[in-house]
Amino acid sequence: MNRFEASLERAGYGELVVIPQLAIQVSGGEMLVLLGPNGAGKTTALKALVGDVDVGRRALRLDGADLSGTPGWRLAHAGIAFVPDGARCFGTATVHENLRGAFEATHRHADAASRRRLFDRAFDLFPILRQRLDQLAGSMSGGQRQMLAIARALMIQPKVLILDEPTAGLAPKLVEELFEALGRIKTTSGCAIVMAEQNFAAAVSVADHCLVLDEGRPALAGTVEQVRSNEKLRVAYLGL
Amino acid sequence: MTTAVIQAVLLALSMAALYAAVAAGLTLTVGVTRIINFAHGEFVMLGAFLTYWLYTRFGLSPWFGMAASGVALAILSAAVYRGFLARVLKQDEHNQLLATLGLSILILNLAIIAWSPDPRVMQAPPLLPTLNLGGVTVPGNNIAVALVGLILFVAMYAIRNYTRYGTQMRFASDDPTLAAHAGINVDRVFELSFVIGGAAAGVSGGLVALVLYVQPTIGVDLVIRAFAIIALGGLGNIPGALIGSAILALTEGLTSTFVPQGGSWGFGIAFVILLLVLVVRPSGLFGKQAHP
Amino acid sequence: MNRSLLTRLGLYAAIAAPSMLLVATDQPFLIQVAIGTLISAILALAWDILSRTGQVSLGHAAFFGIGGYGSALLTPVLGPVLGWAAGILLCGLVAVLLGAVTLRLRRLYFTIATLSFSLSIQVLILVTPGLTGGSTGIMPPVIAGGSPPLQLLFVTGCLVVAAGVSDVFLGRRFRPAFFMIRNNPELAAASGVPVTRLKILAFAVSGMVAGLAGSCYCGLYGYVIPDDVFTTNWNVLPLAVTVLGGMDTTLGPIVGAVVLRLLEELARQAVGGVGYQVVYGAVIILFIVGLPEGLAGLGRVVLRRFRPPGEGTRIKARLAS
Amino acid sequence: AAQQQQPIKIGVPLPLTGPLAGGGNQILWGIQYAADEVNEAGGLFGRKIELIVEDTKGEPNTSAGVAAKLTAQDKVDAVVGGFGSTADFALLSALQRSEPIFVHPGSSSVRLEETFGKNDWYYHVYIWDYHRQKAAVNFFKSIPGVKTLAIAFEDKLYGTDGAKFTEQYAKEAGLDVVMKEPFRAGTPDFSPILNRAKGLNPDVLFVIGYSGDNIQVARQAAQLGIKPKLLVTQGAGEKRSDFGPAGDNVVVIDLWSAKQTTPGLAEWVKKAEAKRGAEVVSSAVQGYVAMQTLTDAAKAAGSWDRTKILANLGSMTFDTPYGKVAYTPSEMGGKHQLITEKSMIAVQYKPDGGQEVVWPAEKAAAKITYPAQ
Amino acid sequence: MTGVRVRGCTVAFGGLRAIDDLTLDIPANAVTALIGPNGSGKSTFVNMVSGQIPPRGGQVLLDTDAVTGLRPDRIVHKGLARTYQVPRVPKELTIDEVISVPLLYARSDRPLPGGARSAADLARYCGLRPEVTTRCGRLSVSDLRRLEIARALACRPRVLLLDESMAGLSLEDTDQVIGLVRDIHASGVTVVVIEHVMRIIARLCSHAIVLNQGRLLAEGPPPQVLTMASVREAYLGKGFTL
Ligand SMILES: Nc1ncnc2c1ncn2[C@@H]1O[C@H](COP(=O)(O)OP(=O)(O)OP(=O)(O)O)[C@@H](O)[C@H]1O
Ligand SMILES: Nc1ncnc2c1ncn2[C@@H]1O[C@H](COP(=O)(O)OP(=O)(O)OP(=O)(O)O)[C@@H](O)[C@H]1O
Ligand SMILES: CC(C)C[C@H](N)C(=O)O
Ligand SMILES: [Mg+2]
Ligand SMILES: [Mg+2]
Repeated sequence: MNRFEASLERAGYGELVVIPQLAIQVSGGEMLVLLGPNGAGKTTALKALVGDVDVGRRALRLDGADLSGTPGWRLAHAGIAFVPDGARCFGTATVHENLRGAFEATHRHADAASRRRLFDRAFDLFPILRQRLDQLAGSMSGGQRQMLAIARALMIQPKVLILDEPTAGLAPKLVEELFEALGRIKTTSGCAIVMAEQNFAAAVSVADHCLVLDEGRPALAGTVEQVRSNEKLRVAYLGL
Repeated sequence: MTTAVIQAVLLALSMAALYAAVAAGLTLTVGVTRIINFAHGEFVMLGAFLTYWLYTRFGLSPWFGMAASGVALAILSAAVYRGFLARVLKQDEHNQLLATLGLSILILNLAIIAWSPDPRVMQAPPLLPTLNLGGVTVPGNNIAVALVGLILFVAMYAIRNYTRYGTQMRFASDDPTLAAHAGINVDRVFELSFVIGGAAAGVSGGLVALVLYVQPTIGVDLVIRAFAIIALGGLGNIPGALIGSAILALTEGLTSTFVPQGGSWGFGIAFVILLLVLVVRPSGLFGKQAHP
Repeated sequence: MNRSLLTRLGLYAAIAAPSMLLVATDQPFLIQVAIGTLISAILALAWDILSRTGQVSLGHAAFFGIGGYGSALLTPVLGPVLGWAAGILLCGLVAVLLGAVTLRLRRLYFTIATLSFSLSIQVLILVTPGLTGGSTGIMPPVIAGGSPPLQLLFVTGCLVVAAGVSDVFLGRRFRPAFFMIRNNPELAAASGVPVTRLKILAFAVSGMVAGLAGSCYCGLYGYVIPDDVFTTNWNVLPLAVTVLGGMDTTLGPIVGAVVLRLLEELARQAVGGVGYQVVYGAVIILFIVGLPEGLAGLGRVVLRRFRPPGEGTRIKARLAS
Repeated sequence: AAQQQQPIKIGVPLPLTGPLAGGGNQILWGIQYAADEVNEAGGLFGRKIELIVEDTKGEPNTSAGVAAKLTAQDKVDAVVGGFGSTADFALLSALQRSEPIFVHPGSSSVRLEETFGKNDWYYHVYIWDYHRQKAAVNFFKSIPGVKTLAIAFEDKLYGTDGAKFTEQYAKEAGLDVVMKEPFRAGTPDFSPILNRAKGLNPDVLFVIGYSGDNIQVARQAAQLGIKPKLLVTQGAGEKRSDFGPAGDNVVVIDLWSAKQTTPGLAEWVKKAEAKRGAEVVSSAVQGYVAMQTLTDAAKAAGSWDRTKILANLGSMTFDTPYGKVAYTPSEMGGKHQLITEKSMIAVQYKPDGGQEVVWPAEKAAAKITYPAQ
Repeated sequence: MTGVRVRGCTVAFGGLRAIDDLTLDIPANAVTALIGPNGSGKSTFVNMVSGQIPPRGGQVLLDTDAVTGLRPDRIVHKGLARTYQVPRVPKELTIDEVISVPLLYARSDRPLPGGARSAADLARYCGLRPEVTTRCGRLSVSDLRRLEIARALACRPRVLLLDESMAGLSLEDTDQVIGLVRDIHASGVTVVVIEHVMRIIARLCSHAIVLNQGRLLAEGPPPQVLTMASVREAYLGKGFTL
């Protein structure tokens, strides 16, 4: 079973420290949702994990291996996939190239069969991608790009999947399907998932743990049940 | 009359090959890094000088000189990239433009100090026999230029389209941060494209030494033509660049041959054609049109 | 409003003051250097105005030359004032045409297109000797009777005009709209900005200011050939000056021109001979690596140091509250 | 006495970088060599010559600045330098204000002569454009059987004026100009012009270009198998060895050759080449002679006296590598012109890799090979 | 009050018809929801109406005014403003400067909503907390979305199209923006919102239009539309509850 542990200190932008201190742990097959109001620092925290913002100190461990000093691009090779917010894709490449390129970048000597398997998994999840294999990613709709972005992350067969607001801009039906799929992925492939999300109601259906950020500080952490039962915080942060 | 036309077309095409060879490496680099590398012209010049010296001092064949120049310029490119270009790549396009201009001034003047501004000629015997067909003559060296130029292009095309690095280069140029998230070592990929571009510059420098004189300033005109070619074909579009160079050289060659005062007109007309093409197709003949 | 006008006038006075000082102290060498420097500052200002709409030109030599040639050729016909006005207007006209042609071009395509344009114009001069004197050049009327101190005063006046124009385009009406066009033309259009018209306006104004610089230059010694004004040097110089000085400002290009020239003269003193051009190239590279935002950027950093409650701290306070 | 020991300061503004750097550096060497000669012999009336060398980059504004610096700041005693017409126009405009003794080794545009030639402080060594073209036409006329002439010229100032004067004098001399085509200096491809000329089959193909162009024309003609009856170029600093076999029988019109038969020249050349460690080319001699005439005139004056030196420059005959020459008035208003068409020569490159002066008869050591094949 | 009428419009990218012979009316005097699956053509609809991508054939009317084929800035002058799904504003501009652009360029004599007089008023009206002199490069996504609304309002529109202005906003922020939209509507502006969060649609809109593959799938009051079988199948999914 994978275990992903991370701790951050002083993450932010130049002089601006957004996250003074934060530690998270997730095990394979589990999902951690990061909640909190806008500007709480969810995105900053996730970016700090993969080294995209300035961090005072960063410690990463995956399955006991220390990845603290590993540069961003190597994390993908170690099995940590990151899907940033805003449905970012390689706009000048086609859907197929987006997926194949992501696969090839991390699988140097993979066989065609495993590639086909991964492609099929992506298409099962998002059938529209199969129809649009030759469309330029930049010309797709916002939601379609979001699907491609997630599919691309899955092409690297991650052990840890980090998603920033993956459902923003997705149709309700797809949100439902996506969470189902993420649930499947975490149980069948033993992948650990860390996700920032506003759609708490949908997320809790598959999430195991919950971390609420407020102004850069962890305001509440625990299992989904614990959070649900904490009346005060539920009202304050989740509006449930 | 027809032989005159055929002769002119063939010679223009062999010039096209020379321009194309110079542009070959640049198309790859520009396609990836989006930098107009002015120093590419000086890299070509250095390749020409190296080939020249290897022949003149040590009697080494220009074939060898070309290969050696390719290797030498690849190494220099890596040094330049690590030395400062890597940092400049993260800045905006004006800075990149100016940085490569600074580099080009630097290399050009170092070359003038080292070798004086005088032109030199490599008196090597032609690499290939001259082609003589019914009044039409194509000098052997021009054939060699055409061949090597084509090979360079095929190589660039293959690297870009049939290797994993090709896709990685495109990803890296599209969105470097995202590419890093996809597991691509963006810095390495940029460096690689720069090194390959440098190697191509070195080889094309050897070609320059074959058919042209060798002088510290030769890179300046060549690199401007190379930019025109790249824009004509569409940034980063390698077959497009090949056609672009043919258009440029044919316009210039045929205007010079058949229009009175054409030697002056030709150069200008070639660039007017570039402008016209861009008006109709803002991303070059074969460039992908702008996307949102 | 009034106060900003006052600061502006103060700024112009500050720009003009060193020239006055030079004229007063009668330093022939420095006066010559200053004339050249100010002309490149005017050209750089012209370039910067255009670049604020995202159009990075490498073809300003064309306007520089057309302005110079235009006013030189028209002055004998129309007299000095009208001649210059006509020459500069001609630049504006050509700029409008080029602007219309290159409207849809993005980034590198635009840059290469402007470069091509300047090369084509140069050829046009060569092949029309009857009209333009061709490659053997022309003999423009000399400014200020050829007296360098007076020439310096005149060029300083032109610089202040150019700075005023630049300031107008950094004002509320144009700066935000220009930056929006540069960054996201669709957003600009969706905000009601007539994108095409403003892009062409910027082109026309930039072309005319560049033409002013060219007119000054051609009127200095009484003889120019095309090679002298339509060269890559004038294409590249405004870029170098502006980037080193700081983009999107009025002071940046002026400071950039002075500093670049200063560096060149220092390198000349220190190294001399041929070597100083090497130093020059190296200095450009070092500048870009060390000061990516130019001297204006450095200035901003220094200012921030001396102004304790900066923006960054304020945001932090809001987060912590 | 201490006053006497002050060095004589000579300002040397030249294009040491930029497109004219080739000639500029050659001229600089010549000036330096002449100054060294004087200094090694004890200087001028006991005073050393000190050169203040400044790079004009071939740019007008830089030239004007340099001129102002030399005269106003360094307070030089004389100026020897300048190469390239437009930059020198600005140089002279600036010098005009202080009227120093100015010996000008190098520009050939008649605009300079017309504008500045009549000043009594201005001495010009290098030929004016028309001198060179008159010499060229005189040379063509001297070859029996030459009737038609094709001209290819670089399309900027140098070539265009050259072609204009050549055509004018050729017509006066009864030669038929069958082609007059421009090319872009530095163009890699001369085949269009060569192909045109091939069709016209002129008696002489005359190329007015810079050194790279001259070499490239000869080379491409050889490669394409196009053999004009005679290929003639104008010297622009290139060497025989640059041409290789492609240069066989090519004729170069020049101001000077180490091979010309001038008394005492061989010895001078030997010394100079030993010092230079390389071939001494025509433009280096230009610089040398400019400096030499000045120092000779000063020596004759006995002290640094502006009026006397200027008078001497105007009246003396100087024994130079060009032969015995004097500054004389020229056609377009110049008062002090040293070299004219009369001192120009034609050199033919021989198939054995050597070269010989073939014109004019009094300086020639060999007969011309015509037609070349 | 003004509505938008679309008559037989088509927008195609190559072979793909993103808008397919579409005819529909957006009622004046209402907050209309424009919903539909990803890629159904909603953003394309906005681009078409606002003049960014002119339709092939057909007509777009602002009330009775044909705006088909007009330049985007002209359409803004006519009184139609839009926001962008992914706000991309120049980093170096301040909030104040961004809002001032339409204030200066979108010529119109309609009053600004909420009695606003200046860019700062508008920023406050839209709930932008940072000072108006803050540079946009430092704004969070939710602030950028508010800024985008403020910018569109500064065009003094009669019709306002909001393309996913609330995607990714927290509950609290969403509530605020809902209040804002209601207020804008109350000041006499026809509003169209594109959202994928049905809670918002249900609370905010009195009319809903559903697109699917560039065609009209359904329209009507949201409670009715959201329970239609075809809409559930194409868009909402089986597990959907409000
Ligand atoms: N590039 C940046 N430069 C400076 N400050 C930034 C930058 N990006 C974000 N911030 C600031 O950092 C803080 C945290 O932002 P962050 O994007 O991490 O929040 P978030 O929880 O992801 O919010 P949202 O739900 O809106 O996505 C905000 O106050 C924001 O203004
Ligand atoms: N420039 C383009 N080139 C090719 N296809 C395009 C282009 N723009 C949009 N499309 C296609 O048109 C269809 C409609 O896209 P549109 O962006 O309008 O969808 P949408 O309804 O806004 O979706 P979402 O809810 O995901 O934002 C999509 O299938 C998209 O892939
Ligand atoms: C090329 C040179 C010999 C100088 C040229 N004749 C000039 O005056 O500019
Ligand atoms: Mg976020
Ligand atoms: Mg959309």
